[in-house]
Amino acid sequence: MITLENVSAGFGVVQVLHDVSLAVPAGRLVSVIGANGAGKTTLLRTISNVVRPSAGRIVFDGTPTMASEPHRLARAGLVHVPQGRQIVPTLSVRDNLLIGAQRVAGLGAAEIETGLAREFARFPVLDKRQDILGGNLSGGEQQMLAVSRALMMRPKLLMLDEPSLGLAPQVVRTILDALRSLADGGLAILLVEQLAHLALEIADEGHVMQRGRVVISGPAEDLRKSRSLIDSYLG
Amino acid sequence: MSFTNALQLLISGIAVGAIYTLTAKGLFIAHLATHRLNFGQGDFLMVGAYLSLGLLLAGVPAPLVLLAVLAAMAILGWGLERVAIRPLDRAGDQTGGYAWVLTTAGCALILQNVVELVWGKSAQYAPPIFSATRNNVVRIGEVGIFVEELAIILVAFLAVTAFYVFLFRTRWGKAIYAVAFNPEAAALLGVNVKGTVILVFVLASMLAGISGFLVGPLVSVQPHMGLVFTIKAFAVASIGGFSNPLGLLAGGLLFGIAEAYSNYFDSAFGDLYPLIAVLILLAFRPTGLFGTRAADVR
Amino acid sequence: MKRARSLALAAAIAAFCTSALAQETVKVGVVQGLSGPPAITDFGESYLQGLKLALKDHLAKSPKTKIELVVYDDEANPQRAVSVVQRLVQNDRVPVVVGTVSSGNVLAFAPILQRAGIPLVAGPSIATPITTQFIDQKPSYIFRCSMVEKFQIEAILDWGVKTFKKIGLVHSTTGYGSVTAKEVEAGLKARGRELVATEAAAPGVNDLTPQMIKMRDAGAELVLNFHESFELVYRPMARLDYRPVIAGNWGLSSLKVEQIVGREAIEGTVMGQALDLADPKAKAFDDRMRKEYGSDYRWPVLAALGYDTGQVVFAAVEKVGKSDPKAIRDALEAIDGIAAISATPAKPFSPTDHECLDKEHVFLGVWKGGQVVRLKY
Amino acid sequence: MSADTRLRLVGYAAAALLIVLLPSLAPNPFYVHLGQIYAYTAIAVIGLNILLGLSGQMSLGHGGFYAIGCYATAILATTLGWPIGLTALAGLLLTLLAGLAVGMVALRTRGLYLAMATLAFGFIVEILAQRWVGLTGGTMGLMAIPQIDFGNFAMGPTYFFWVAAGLLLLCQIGSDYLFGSATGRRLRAIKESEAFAQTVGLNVPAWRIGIFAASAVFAGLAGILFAHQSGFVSSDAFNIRLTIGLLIAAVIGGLGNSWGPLLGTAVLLGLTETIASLHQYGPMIYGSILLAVLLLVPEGLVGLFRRLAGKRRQDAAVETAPARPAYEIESAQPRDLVVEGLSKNYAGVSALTTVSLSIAPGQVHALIGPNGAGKSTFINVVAGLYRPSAGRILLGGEDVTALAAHQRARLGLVRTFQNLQLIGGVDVLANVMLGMRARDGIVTDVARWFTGRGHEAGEREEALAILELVGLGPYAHHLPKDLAYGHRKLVELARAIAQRPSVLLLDEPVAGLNPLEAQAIAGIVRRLKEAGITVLVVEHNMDFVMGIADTITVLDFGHAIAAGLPAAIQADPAVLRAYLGQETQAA
Repeated sequence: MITLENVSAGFGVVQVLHDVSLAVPAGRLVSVIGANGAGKTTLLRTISNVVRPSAGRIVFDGTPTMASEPHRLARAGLVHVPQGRQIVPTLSVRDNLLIGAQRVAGLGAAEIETGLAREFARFPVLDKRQDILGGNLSGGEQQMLAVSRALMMRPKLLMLDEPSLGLAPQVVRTILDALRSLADGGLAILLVEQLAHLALEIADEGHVMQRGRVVISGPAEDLRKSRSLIDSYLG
Repeated sequence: MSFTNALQLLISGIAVGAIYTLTAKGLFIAHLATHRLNFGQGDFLMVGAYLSLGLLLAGVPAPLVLLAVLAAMAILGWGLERVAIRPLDRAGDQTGGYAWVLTTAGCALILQNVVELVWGKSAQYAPPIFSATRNNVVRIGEVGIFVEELAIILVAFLAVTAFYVFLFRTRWGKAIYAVAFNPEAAALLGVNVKGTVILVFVLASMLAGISGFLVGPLVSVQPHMGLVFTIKAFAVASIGGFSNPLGLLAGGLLFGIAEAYSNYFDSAFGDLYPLIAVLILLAFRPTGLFGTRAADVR
Repeated sequence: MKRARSLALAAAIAAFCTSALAQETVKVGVVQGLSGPPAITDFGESYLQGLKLALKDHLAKSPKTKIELVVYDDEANPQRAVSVVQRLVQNDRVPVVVGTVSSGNVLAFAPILQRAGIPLVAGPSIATPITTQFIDQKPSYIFRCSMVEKFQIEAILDWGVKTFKKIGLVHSTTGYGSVTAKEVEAGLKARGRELVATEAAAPGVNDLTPQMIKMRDAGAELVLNFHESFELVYRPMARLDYRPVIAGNWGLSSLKVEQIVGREAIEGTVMGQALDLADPKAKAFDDRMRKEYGSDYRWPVLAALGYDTGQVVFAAVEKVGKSDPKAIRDALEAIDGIAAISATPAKPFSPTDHECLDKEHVFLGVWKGGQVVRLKY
Repeated sequence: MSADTRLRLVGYAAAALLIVLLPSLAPNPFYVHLGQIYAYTAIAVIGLNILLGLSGQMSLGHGGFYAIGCYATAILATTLGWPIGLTALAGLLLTLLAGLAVGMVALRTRGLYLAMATLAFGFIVEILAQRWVGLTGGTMGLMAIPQIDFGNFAMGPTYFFWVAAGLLLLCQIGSDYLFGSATGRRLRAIKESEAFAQTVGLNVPAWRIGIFAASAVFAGLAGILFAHQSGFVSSDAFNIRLTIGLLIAAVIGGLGNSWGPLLGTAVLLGLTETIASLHQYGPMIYGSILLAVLLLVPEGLVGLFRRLAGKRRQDAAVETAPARPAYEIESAQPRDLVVEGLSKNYAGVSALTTVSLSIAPGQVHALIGPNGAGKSTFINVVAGLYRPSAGRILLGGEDVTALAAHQRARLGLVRTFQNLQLIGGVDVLANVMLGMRARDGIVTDVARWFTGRGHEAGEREEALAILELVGLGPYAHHLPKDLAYGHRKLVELARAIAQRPSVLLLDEPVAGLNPLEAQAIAGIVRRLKEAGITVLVVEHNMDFVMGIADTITVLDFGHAIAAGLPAAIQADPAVLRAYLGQETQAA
């Protein structure tokens, strides 16, 4: 669904990403792990074109992303759930779910209703809190809402930046399970996560980043086995 | 005070209050989305008033005038965003976060000057919009109401209603809230952030345009009339709460009516009391009568 | 900035050298309210229009002394006015100054000019003490070509108490308005009468309905209007079904007021006046001004006064022939034979009288058929 | 003495020389007159710059303070005939009072409400000046205000210039100190995060009111000087254009920069004089230049000069201090933390219900529970950010329930935030230094700053050592926003350590860190404990919690559902159900 070829990016004079190449095919869950400051968040922001790459090529669904604004990419199915969930606190749960969905071309009112029903079934806690303002939800509920909100946009590629941040273990589990079954349903998922072992547990494939470069790549299973090697890059 | 007089003042208070509300809405929506606003909102109103005055005098029918004014104000709003608001993002916080006061005030100064050069510095009245003469009065008992006033109240309420529908019932309304919260996150949800910001400034400018169109026959139009409207719109928005659009309507009417009555009771300091009241209100309810202070969640 | 200043300085020096060699150009400093509230700019610009026309006429007579106006805007702000006058005196070195609208501004800078020994012809400010506070100083450098508010009030009150039983007053809350209100009250008291209602209004106010309700309820037949936005009192009349006679200062004779209020509504309005358009000389001037300034022309009496001020000042400069403040002052005091458009006499000043228009020159005008003519009563 | 300091001192000397010589250098007295206007206007702009640039409060009503100072001295001097020194003092006092009063309103309002409140204040003063004719003379003004000429009429303007410009120089030195010292840094902290400022022991309301009042006094001083320069005051001088003019000067010069006001005022004044004869296009020229400056040179003229001189600060280079001794966490005075029956209700919803816990000195206690269980509320109430609905908080046996957050911080109760509260305008090092209490008295600090002798050198060293301890040494000169989330959390921890806490509240210290990074933090927490610091930690990372906690309390729906030793908690069925789920061991 997405391919990165030798992508470099940064802010001003500081280069954060060096020569990154990776691919996420449909139906695969790819996880990126690494120490703080390794450039994982920048990687996702570069794919969304919030940060413009300085070199390399990113192709999403057969089209280069360079020329597209972030909101156009999002409407085209490249959906990025940013760090910290970013639920609009002044809108209700329902309205939060609608922000993105109403902007996807060709999505009619009926389809949106179906989508809402699907998401409320996925996370029943949201159904009960439909009219609560986003700002009044707990951290876990907010993260579920963020995932649902992204799914309302009919993504082809779903990118998540540290969905576990600040969440209780039980909630982390719920969300990761949901991601796994989404990938099994054919969605391409790119997951950035600090909790390396949890991420690798559900991923098909993993990449380890260090100082802006991908240093190890491989099937998640293999990476899980070489834990000490990975740890050496996490410190 | 006799009942008739009370009623008479109430009506003129409501008419002026309706104008304040419309003007304040422009401040509100721009602030909602960008935490900035047009400090020259009153001057935009002034430009709207002059445009309608010029077109009406040239014999253009009123509905066409309104359309033309709205179109012109939309362009002006777009220009304002382009010249005075968007470049501030590039500047970051170097200008202290209040640079919009000065950039928009700078634009207002330029507009004042242009209006002076085109229409002169003297005060003028716009010709009547909805009736044959400016002095067309409807009498209810002993209370005289200008037909113009009634029309202004009516149009203002229609505009307010349309505004609410827009804000709460359309996807654009949600986009505005999303951009207000976090522009980058909004973009990741497919919201066209630049477009939304332009939209709110165009809307704000159009609201000022409607106010200007309506206010023309009610007051004397002059190039420096803007500041007073800006200040009063600010006051109205503070009563209503910048976070609560329904409060604005209440705030606007309250302020207009309070002004009418306070002018009756003490005409020398009539305009002072409502302002002092607002200041005291802010001291005790720092986010206005209807504003809600967001819980400090950490 | 620094560069601009040094350039300006160089230019000033160069100008000084050349003028010393050739025929001397005398600079006449003008401070005028040219921006700010419309009431101020209407006064300021009209006066300046007359002044400029006078200069044109003066130069057309090919005088031996060249005259140049140095015009600054005081923005209706005394701080600015003082600064501008300092600049005229110390930087531009003008030997005579004309201006300005706001009496407060004149009061602020008149002492500076008196001390510096540079004559000031004040106008169109109207506060009473502007000339009187200096007249005892020998010599006084402060003159005025404008109308004294007090004279207008006296004329209106004389007529008012004869014609009406109940008189009300609407005044603005500015210094001008409140000082006037006091003078009106005192004047009525001296005539054994009292106001039936006194109401004030802020300068930026839009609607005088509350004030006019009070006037109507008090039964005022004559409403004295001393608010800078002259048109405001007329607006609520239709809705209140109340049509008193309006009278006020010369401001009410502005063509702009007529335009806003409408010919019908303003018919019968009375004001202090110093220009009678029935006079052929005034009429001819009025026509010239219309031709010269078109729709920018808005205030016959102010323009006429500006014109007469110009005549007086330029004649004095011509007589002296050089940039000599003291000599110009003396010439101003002695000048005679002015063919004034307004009611200004041929010899406007004397050592004890520094006002162009004295009490006997002020009369009442009334709007009649789209023109202000002398009120006969 | 550093190069910067030397430059500054030379600058002051040059300025003093210029002030002395200007009257004899000026081509004509008009320039002295301009110099006078420049001096007092710049004083007002300096005040505004401090307010906007340092404390981030807005004022659209500074013309009001200017007017109050002006009228106070004018009225006292003309009607009561007091000597100028006394009237000026009275004027300053009155603006101080007005500043305190408006500052109180300003304290409670933010952003646009603050803009509105100050705008209304300015407008009200303008209205009163205009209409309280009996007192102010309205537009007809007050005349014959004595001028500062020390009896020598001819030399009057020169004397006045020396007085005004001398005061300006003093104000400028004061402003330089504020911007260059720890005080300025603290004000920046208040500007960006009040929660942070309270946490490092700053009395935020007092500072905010204080800076507002100080700024008002500057404006008042300008007004006082104006009154005695002009000799005549009338209400027309004090409209909104005065305030806007001051704002323009402040912004054009460069907000938040000590030298900005001097440049900005010069430009404003130059502009006004240049366009004086172009009155027809005045507003347009004014507006266009305002726009052009703000948009092309948003950092103001000071920034432009820096840019042109290529002197943009590039000290991002890592300081390679030769082998700094490793930071020794200082043993604080050991205090225990006891919380008794704490409850907190928000609008009828109870977030905490009678939660009690007690932590012995030098113990680590963990608070765990599902999201929304009330853990952050608990920390906020203990730290003093929220008032409890019921219950008591005891710190070392002392009841602190009634104390404000900054007072608790001064008693050694220190916290970190889950949602980071770092100061974005200054680098990581300065963020850490903000945690430190001032070492020197104000006099010593001023003296050291003035001469540049080791000003804050000790503090810098210590802060760098703490940064190295938490592994952030290389990032000391980065801005917080350039750091990854986990690293920003560590800056919070470093700042907390710099505060030398007795009791430390850590809110999710390892969120956003990977397991190895978390282990490093666990090591630091152990060292804190060894130093006798009492630690309360909220965290979801169970490996981390189990590794450091001596005791644990579990919260669910605001109730403490379990408390005890880690092993017992891990086996508690209620805890498993509510929180850990089946993933007890793995998480």
